[in-house]
Amino acid sequence: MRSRPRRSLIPVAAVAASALVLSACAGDSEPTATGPTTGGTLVYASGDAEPTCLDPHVGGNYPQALLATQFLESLVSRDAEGEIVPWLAESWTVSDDALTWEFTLADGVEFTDGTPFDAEAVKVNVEHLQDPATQSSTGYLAVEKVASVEAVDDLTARFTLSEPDSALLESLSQPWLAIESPAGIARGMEENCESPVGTGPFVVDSWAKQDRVTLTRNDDYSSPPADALHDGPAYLDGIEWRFIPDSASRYAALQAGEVQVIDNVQPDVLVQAEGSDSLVELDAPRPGSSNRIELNSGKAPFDDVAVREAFIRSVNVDDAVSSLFQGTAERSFSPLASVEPAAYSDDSLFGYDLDEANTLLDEAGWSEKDSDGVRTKDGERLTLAFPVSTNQSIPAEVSLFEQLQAGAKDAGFDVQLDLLDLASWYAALGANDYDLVSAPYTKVGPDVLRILYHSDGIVPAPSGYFANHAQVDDTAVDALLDEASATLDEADRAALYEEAQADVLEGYYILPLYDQQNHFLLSTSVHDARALGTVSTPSFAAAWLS
Amino acid sequence: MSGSRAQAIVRWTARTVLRATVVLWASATLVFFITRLVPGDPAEAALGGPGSQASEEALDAVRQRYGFDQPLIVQYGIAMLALLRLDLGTSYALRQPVVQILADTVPGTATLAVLALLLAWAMALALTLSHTRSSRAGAAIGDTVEIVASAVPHFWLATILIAVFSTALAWFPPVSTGTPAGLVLPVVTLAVPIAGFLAHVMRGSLDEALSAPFATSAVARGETATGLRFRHALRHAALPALGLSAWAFGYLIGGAVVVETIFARPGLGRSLLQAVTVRDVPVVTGVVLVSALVYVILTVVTDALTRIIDPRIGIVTR
Amino acid sequence: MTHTTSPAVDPLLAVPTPGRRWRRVTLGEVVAVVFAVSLVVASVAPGFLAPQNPAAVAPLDSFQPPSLAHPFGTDESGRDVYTRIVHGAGSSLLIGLAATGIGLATALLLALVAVFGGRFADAVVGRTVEVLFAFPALLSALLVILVLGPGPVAATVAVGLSTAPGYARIIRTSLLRVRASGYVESARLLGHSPARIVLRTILPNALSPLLALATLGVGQAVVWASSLSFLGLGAQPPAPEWGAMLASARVYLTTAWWLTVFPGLLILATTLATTTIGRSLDARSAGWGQSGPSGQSGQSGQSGRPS
Amino acid sequence: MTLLAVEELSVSFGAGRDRTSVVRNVSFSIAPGECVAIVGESGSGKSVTARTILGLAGTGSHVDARRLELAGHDVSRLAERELQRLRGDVVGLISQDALVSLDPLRRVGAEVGDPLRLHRRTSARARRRAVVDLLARVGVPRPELRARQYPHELSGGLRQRSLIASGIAAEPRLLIADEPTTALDMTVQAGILRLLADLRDAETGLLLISHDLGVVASLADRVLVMRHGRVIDEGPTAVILAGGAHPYTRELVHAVPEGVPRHTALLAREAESAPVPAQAGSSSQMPADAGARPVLSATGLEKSFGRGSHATRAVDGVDVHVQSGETLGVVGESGSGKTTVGRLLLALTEPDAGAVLLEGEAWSGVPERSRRPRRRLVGFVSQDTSSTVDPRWTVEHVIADALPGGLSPRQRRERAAEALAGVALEPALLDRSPRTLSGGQRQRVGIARALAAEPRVLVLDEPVSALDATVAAGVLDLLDDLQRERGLSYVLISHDLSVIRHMSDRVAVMHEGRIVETGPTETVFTAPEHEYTRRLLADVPMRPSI
Repeated sequence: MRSRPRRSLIPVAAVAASALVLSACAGDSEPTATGPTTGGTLVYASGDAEPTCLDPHVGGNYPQALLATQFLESLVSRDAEGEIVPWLAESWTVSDDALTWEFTLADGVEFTDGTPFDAEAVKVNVEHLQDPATQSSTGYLAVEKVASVEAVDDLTARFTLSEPDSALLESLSQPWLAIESPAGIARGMEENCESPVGTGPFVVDSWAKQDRVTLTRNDDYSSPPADALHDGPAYLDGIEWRFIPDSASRYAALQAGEVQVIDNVQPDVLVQAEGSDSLVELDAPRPGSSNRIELNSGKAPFDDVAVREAFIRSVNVDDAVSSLFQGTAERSFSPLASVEPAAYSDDSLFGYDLDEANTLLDEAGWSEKDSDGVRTKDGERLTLAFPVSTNQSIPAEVSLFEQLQAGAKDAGFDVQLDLLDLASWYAALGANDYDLVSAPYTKVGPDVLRILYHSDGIVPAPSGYFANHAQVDDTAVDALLDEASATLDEADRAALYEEAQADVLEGYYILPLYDQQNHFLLSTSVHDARALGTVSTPSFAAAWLS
Repeated sequence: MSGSRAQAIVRWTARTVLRATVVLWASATLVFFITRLVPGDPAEAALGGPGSQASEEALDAVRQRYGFDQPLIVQYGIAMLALLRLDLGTSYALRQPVVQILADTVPGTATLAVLALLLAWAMALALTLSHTRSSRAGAAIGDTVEIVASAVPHFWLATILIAVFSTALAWFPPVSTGTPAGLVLPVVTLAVPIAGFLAHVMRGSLDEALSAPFATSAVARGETATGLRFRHALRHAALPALGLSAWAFGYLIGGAVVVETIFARPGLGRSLLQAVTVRDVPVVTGVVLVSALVYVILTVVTDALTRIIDPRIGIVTR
Repeated sequence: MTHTTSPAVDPLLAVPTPGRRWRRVTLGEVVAVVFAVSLVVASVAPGFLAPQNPAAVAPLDSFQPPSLAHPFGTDESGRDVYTRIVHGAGSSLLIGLAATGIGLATALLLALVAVFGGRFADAVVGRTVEVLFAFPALLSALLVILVLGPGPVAATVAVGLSTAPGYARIIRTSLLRVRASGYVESARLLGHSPARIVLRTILPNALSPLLALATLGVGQAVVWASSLSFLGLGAQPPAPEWGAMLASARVYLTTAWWLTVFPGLLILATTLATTTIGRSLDARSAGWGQSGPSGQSGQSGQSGRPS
Repeated sequence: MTLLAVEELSVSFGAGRDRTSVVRNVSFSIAPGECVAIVGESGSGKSVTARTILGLAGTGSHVDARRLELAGHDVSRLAERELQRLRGDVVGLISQDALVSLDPLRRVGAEVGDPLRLHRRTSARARRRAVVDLLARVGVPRPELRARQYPHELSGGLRQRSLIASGIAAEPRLLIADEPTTALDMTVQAGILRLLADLRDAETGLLLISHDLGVVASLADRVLVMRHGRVIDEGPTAVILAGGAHPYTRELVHAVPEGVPRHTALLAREAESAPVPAQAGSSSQMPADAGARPVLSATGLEKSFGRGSHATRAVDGVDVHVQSGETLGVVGESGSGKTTVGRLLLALTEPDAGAVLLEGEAWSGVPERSRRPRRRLVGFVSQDTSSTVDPRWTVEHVIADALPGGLSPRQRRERAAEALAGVALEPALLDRSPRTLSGGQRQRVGIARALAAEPRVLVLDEPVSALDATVAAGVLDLLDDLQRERGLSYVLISHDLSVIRHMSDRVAVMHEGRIVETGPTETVFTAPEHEYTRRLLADVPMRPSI
C-alpha cells in the first residue's frame, strides 16, 4: 500500500497555472492597502446556459459545475501544479491490486442542513450517481469502475473497484462528483435540483428561473481544500448568480457596475479590458481535451491518412488564432489541455505548408480539379462536411472555422460549414454525416484520452451518442489507453499517455487549436477570487469586496 | 330599453365567450398537430435530446408515460382533456410542470408588455398631437419618424440604447436589476416600434377627423385648435389605434423573445426561445397557448372599449 | 343635391385634368427609389458596386475601423464590411421577397377560397385566420422553425407564413369590397359571365393593392428575418446576410461598433425605402380609384399586422 | 345699420403661378332680419364666400377685401383668437350635411351646447337645460332623450334641426346656412325652411347658400348669382327668379324642370317664350295605347331584408308595368323602397314573392344563366356613374365593355366614339379615365354605356341628383331626345318631384314599400287622390309664380 500519490510529472502547466490565482496579479499591481473585509454581495453574471438542475449529479455539465463549486465540495481537489490534494477526504490509501481504496474523511464537517458528513454520506452519493433514475452522465461515467462503497466506520469509506482505475482520484475531484447531503438527496430529484445541500462556503437560498440563483454564506463553513487561500467562512455575505446570455449585455453590465464578475468573455473584450484599470482578467483554461478539430477517419476521404495530413497542412491556424483571439489564446499542439500535466505536444506535425498539402493530395489520387477549384477523384468532389454546434462554439471559433474553410479551399478542399442547433448537430454526428467536427471535452486528468480515442467510443449509445468523433480505431492506441488506465505509477502512466497522444497526433486524427477558453473578467473591487485546479471553475470562498 | 340593452349585453358576452373558446380550442389543436410534426423522437427529446445517453428502457418508460405509443388521435384527446384541467405537461428540459414555468414567467413578460404598450400609446399620442397638419415638412418628418420607429429591429435598437444610455451615459442599467430603472431600456426598446405603428394609424385618422365636416362645424362654433384636437379629433384618432392594440400586444410578446434575451430578463419570450432551441415541445405549446389566450382576452377588451368609445357600433349590432 | 366645393380645396384642382392625377413626387420618394434601385443592382450584380470578394479573409487585417480603404471597416476575419453588405443585399432581399411572396401567395389562396368558396368555406377560412391571428408573428415563426429546424430557408418560410393571416384579411376585404362594387354590378347587368367578371374585373381591382402591400411587406420581412438570424435561428454566418452579420457583430459591439451600426442602418434604410415606396404606391392607387386600399393597406401591415 | 358688410372681397388659393382666384370682387351686405341668398353651381365660389366671413377660407387662402365687417368687427384683421370669440357667438354656421357635420362620437346635447360652453359662462346644468330648450325650439320632439343620444341615432331631419339648434345656441346675430336642406326629403325640408323663416323674422340676419331656387324663393329677400367667383347678377328675389338681368341667371332659372311640360327641352327654351303645353297631352296619351305589350312588368313584388324580428319589409306588394316607349316615374322619399323596386326590375335581387316579366317572359325566379343573354335588354344608369365603372378603365374601355362581342379593336373604338357622339360628347374623351371627367360628362358616359348594349328599357336611378341644375337639365334633355329617337322605355326613380313631373308619362308614388298612388303624371300631380301624395306635393317649396 502506498499512501497518497504525490509529485506531478511534467510541469508544463506551470505558466498557465500560476495565472490561476488572481490575487497574485491583482495584488502586485496595486498596493494592498487593507486586508480582507467581511460583507457585501458579489454579483456574478454567467453566459453559460442556465442549468435545468442545480444538482451536478443529474446530467453533469459545465454550467452546473460553475454553480456547484460555490456550495458543494468534493472528496479531493487538484492544486495549481496539477497535484491531487485533500479536501473532504484528508488522506487515502490504495491496495496493491489497485482495486480497493480507503478514504479517511475530514472530521467534524456538517452539511448545511445539519446532516453530518460521514462515510455513509459518501456511499449514498456514489450510489446516487450510479442510480439510472438520477440520469447522471458525467458522474456516472466517472464511477463506472466503482463496484461498491462501504462505510468502514464514520470517517472511513472504502471503494471497491471492478478493475484498476488510475483516474479515480481525478474523477472524484470533479464538481460533478461532489458530495451532497444524504438527507438532501432523499428529498427527491425535484427538490434536490432546486437546492442541493452540500458542505461548501455558500448555500443555495433561492433560484429564480432565467434570472438568478441567490447564494448566502455558510457561517459554519470549515472544510476548505488543502490549497485554499483562506480558512473558515467566506468573507462575502453571498453571491447573486445571474444568467445573462447575451455577451454584449454581460460586458455592459460589468462596465456599469451591475455585476462584478462575468464569464465567457469575448477575445476583443479581453483585449480592451487589458487597458482598463477597473477590470482584471482571470484566465483559467479548462482541463481535459484541447479545443481541436477532429477528422473523421471512419469514412472517405479521411480514411486516408495522407488526405488528413493534407488538410492539416493546408490550413493556417496560427494566423487565424492570432487574428481572432488577439493574443488571448495560445496555439495548442496537443490533444490535451495545457493545464494537464500529462499533455504532450508536437508542433512539428502541424506546420502550414500548402505545397506539401497539394503534393499529398495529388499522390492520394485527388489530382483533378473542377471548375470551382475543388479537387476530385473518380468524379467525386473533395467535399468535407463540417457540422458546427452553435451551442458549443463561441462566435470567434465559428469565425476561425470560416478562415480555415477559406484556407483549405486553396488546396482544393470544399469545406461545408453547417451551423446547427444542438439536437441537429447530434443527429448529424449520429448519422456519421460529418468529416470534420469540433467538440471539446472537459475532464480532470489524461483519462479523457480513453474516452475520446479508444475504439470503444465509436460504438454509439442507444441514443446515438458517442465520443470518439475522430473514429480512431487503432489497437495500439487502445492497448496503451487500457494499460494507462490500470497503471497507478505516475511516471509509467504518463509515459503511456504520452505515447498514445503521439500516436493520435501522428495519425493526423486531430488538428489541435488552443485550450478550451475559460476567461473571466472581474472588477478590481473583487479580491482573492481564484479558479480551482480541477475544472477551472471560479471559487469565491476567499473572495472579498473592497 | 334598458331591458333589451341588458339582453343585448348578455348576448354579446355569450357570443364573445363562445368565440374566444373556439379560438382557444382551435389554437390548441393547431399547436398540437404542428408540434407532432417536429422531427425526432419525442421520447428522446423528453430525455434531453440525442446528446443524452438514454437507454432503450428509459425511452420506453417515457413513451409510456407521455402516451407517445398511443395513436395520434388518442394522444390528442389526452392532451385536450389535460388542457381542460390546466395541465400542460412537463417541460422536457426544465423537468418542471409547464404551468409552473408559465406562472413564473408570465408576470415578468406581462409587466414588460403592459408598460411597453402604455409607453407606446403615450409616444404615439405625443407624436400625433405634436404634428401639424398644415406643414408639409412636419408631415414628412412625422412620416419618417414613424417609419423608422416601426422598422427598427428590436435587437438593434436595444444594442444602440445600451451603448448610449448604459455604457456611455450610465443612466440606466443594461440588464434587468429588479428595480424600475432596469425596466426602462427594455420597455423603450419594445415600445418604439409599436409607437411607430400606432402613431401612423392615429395620425391618419386624426387628419381625417380634422378635415371632416364636423370639425369645420366645431370651429364655426368657436372651438379652439386645442379644443378641436382634444374634444373631437383625439377620440377618432384613438379608435383605430385601440383596434390595433390586441395585435400590438402579440407583437410585444414576440419582441419579448429578443428583449428578454438581451436584457437578461426572465420571461415568457426567453423561455420560448430556449424551448425552441432544445425542442422542448410542452413549453412551446404552453407559451403559444398563453399568448393566444392573452390575444383573445385583449381582443375582447379592445372590442368592448371600442364599443364604449364609439356609440355607432354599440353592443346591439353585430 | 349638388356637392358644393369644400372650402379648403382649390376648386380648379377639384376639376380633374388628366395630368393632375398623379401627386407631386416628393424628395423622399426620389431618395427611396434611388436607394431601392441600388439595392436591386447590388442584388443582381454586387460586383458592380463592390468589386472585392466578400469571403476573402485577411486575418491580419481584422477589426479595422472605417477608413478610405474600408468605408464601413473590416470584421473579425478582416473582411471588408462594405463589400459584405453589398453582397449580402441579394440574400437579404431574397429572404424579404421570398417571405413576402410566400405570405401573399398563402394569403391569396385563403382569401380566394373564403370569398369564392361559398359561405361555409368563408366561415372556415375566417375562423382559421382568426386563430392564426392569435399567434403573434414571431411566435408562429418560431413554431415553423421548431418543425423545420433553424436555417435561412426555415426562417424565410417562417416569416412568410406568419405574415399570411394579416395579408389574408386585407385581401379578403379587398375582394369583398370589389365584388360588392358598382362596377361589378354593372358588369353583371351587361350579361357578362361570372368567369369573365372575376378575371377581368374583380381580380385586377382587388389585387392592385397587393403591389403596395408587397412593397411594404418586404421591408418588414427583412427586419423579421434579421431578428430570427439574431436569435440564431435564421441565416447563419458566414453568409453575408444582414441579419446574420448583425447577429455575429453584436458580440464585438464594444470594440467594433461599425460592425453593428452599418448593417443595422442598411436594414433600416431598406425598410424606410420600401415603406416610402409602398405608401406612395398605395396613395396613388387610392387616388386613382376608390378600389385603392386606402385605410386598408395604408395601414398596411398594421391593420393586419406588419408582417 | 348693417350686420354684415362685404366690399370687394377676393379670395385666392396657392401662390405664384399656381395661384387661383376663387372669389373675385364680391360685395354685398346684410341687415338684421334680412335674408340674402347666394345661388350658383359647384365651383362658383359661393361657399368660399360664406366661409370667409367666418375666417374659415381654408389653408393656403389669401383673403383680400376693401371691407369685411361683421357686427362692427373687421374680420379680415382679427387674430385667430378673436375670430374664435366671434364664431358661434356673433355668427353661426349651419353646414349642408348634418349626417357628417355632427361629431359621431359625441352626444347631440354636447354638440348643441358647445357654443354656450365656449361663449357663455353657464353651469353645466344650466347648459343642459338650455340645450333641451333649444332642441324643443327647433322642433325636435322629446328633446331630453335626443340630447342624450348620439347623432347616428337621429333621423336626417332631426340631425339637421340639431345642427341648427347648435348654430343658434348662442343667439348669433348672423346665421350662415350653407345648403341647409340639401339631402333632406321634401317634407323635412319644408319644416326646416319654416324654422329659418322664423329666425329671420326674429331679426336674425340670414346668409343662405343654395343651388335650389325653390328654397331661395321661399326665404330670401335678395339674391346674388355667382359664377366663376364673380357676382354676375343680383337683385330682389322676385326679379332674379324672373330671369334677372344676366343670361346665365335665365339659364339657371330655366334649368329647373318645375312646371315645364313633358318633351320640352329645358335648356333650348327661349327665355321669353311661354311654356308649350301642347305636346304634353298627346305624349302622355301615347304609351297608353291599348294592346301595347308592357316591356317590363312586375306583379305582387315583395322583398324583406333582415331576419326574424329585425326584418324590414322594403317592398310590399308592388305592381309596375312599363310600356314600350313610355317613362314610368317612381317617386318617393328616402326609405320608401323605390331603389329596391329598381333593383328587382334589374334582377339584381330576387323578390320574396311576385314576379317580374321582361317582354312577357320570366325575368325573376329563373337561373342567372338563362337571364344572362337577355340582360342587355335592360340598361341601368345610376346616380353616380363613377362608382359603376372599373376605376382602371378608360372611357373607351368602359363603353366597349358594353358593346357586343366579336368586334375588332378598331371597330370597337369607332362604335365607342359613336356612342359618345350619341350623348353629345367628343371622341377626344375616349382615352380619358371617367374619374377625370366632370359630373355631367360622367353621367353622359354612363348613359352611353347603357345605350351601347342596345337595351329596350333603361332603369334610371336618380340620374341627375348629383348634378348642378344646368348640367342636370342638359342630361334630362338628352334622355328625352334619346327616348324619342330610339323608342326606349324608362323607369325613372327620383325623389325630385319636378324632375318626375317633367319626365314621366305615368307616375307611381311610393311610401313605406307600397305604391300608394299611380296614374298619368298630370292627373297625379294636379288631382292627387292619396293623402300622402297631397302632403308630399304641399311640401315642395314652390317658386312664386312668375
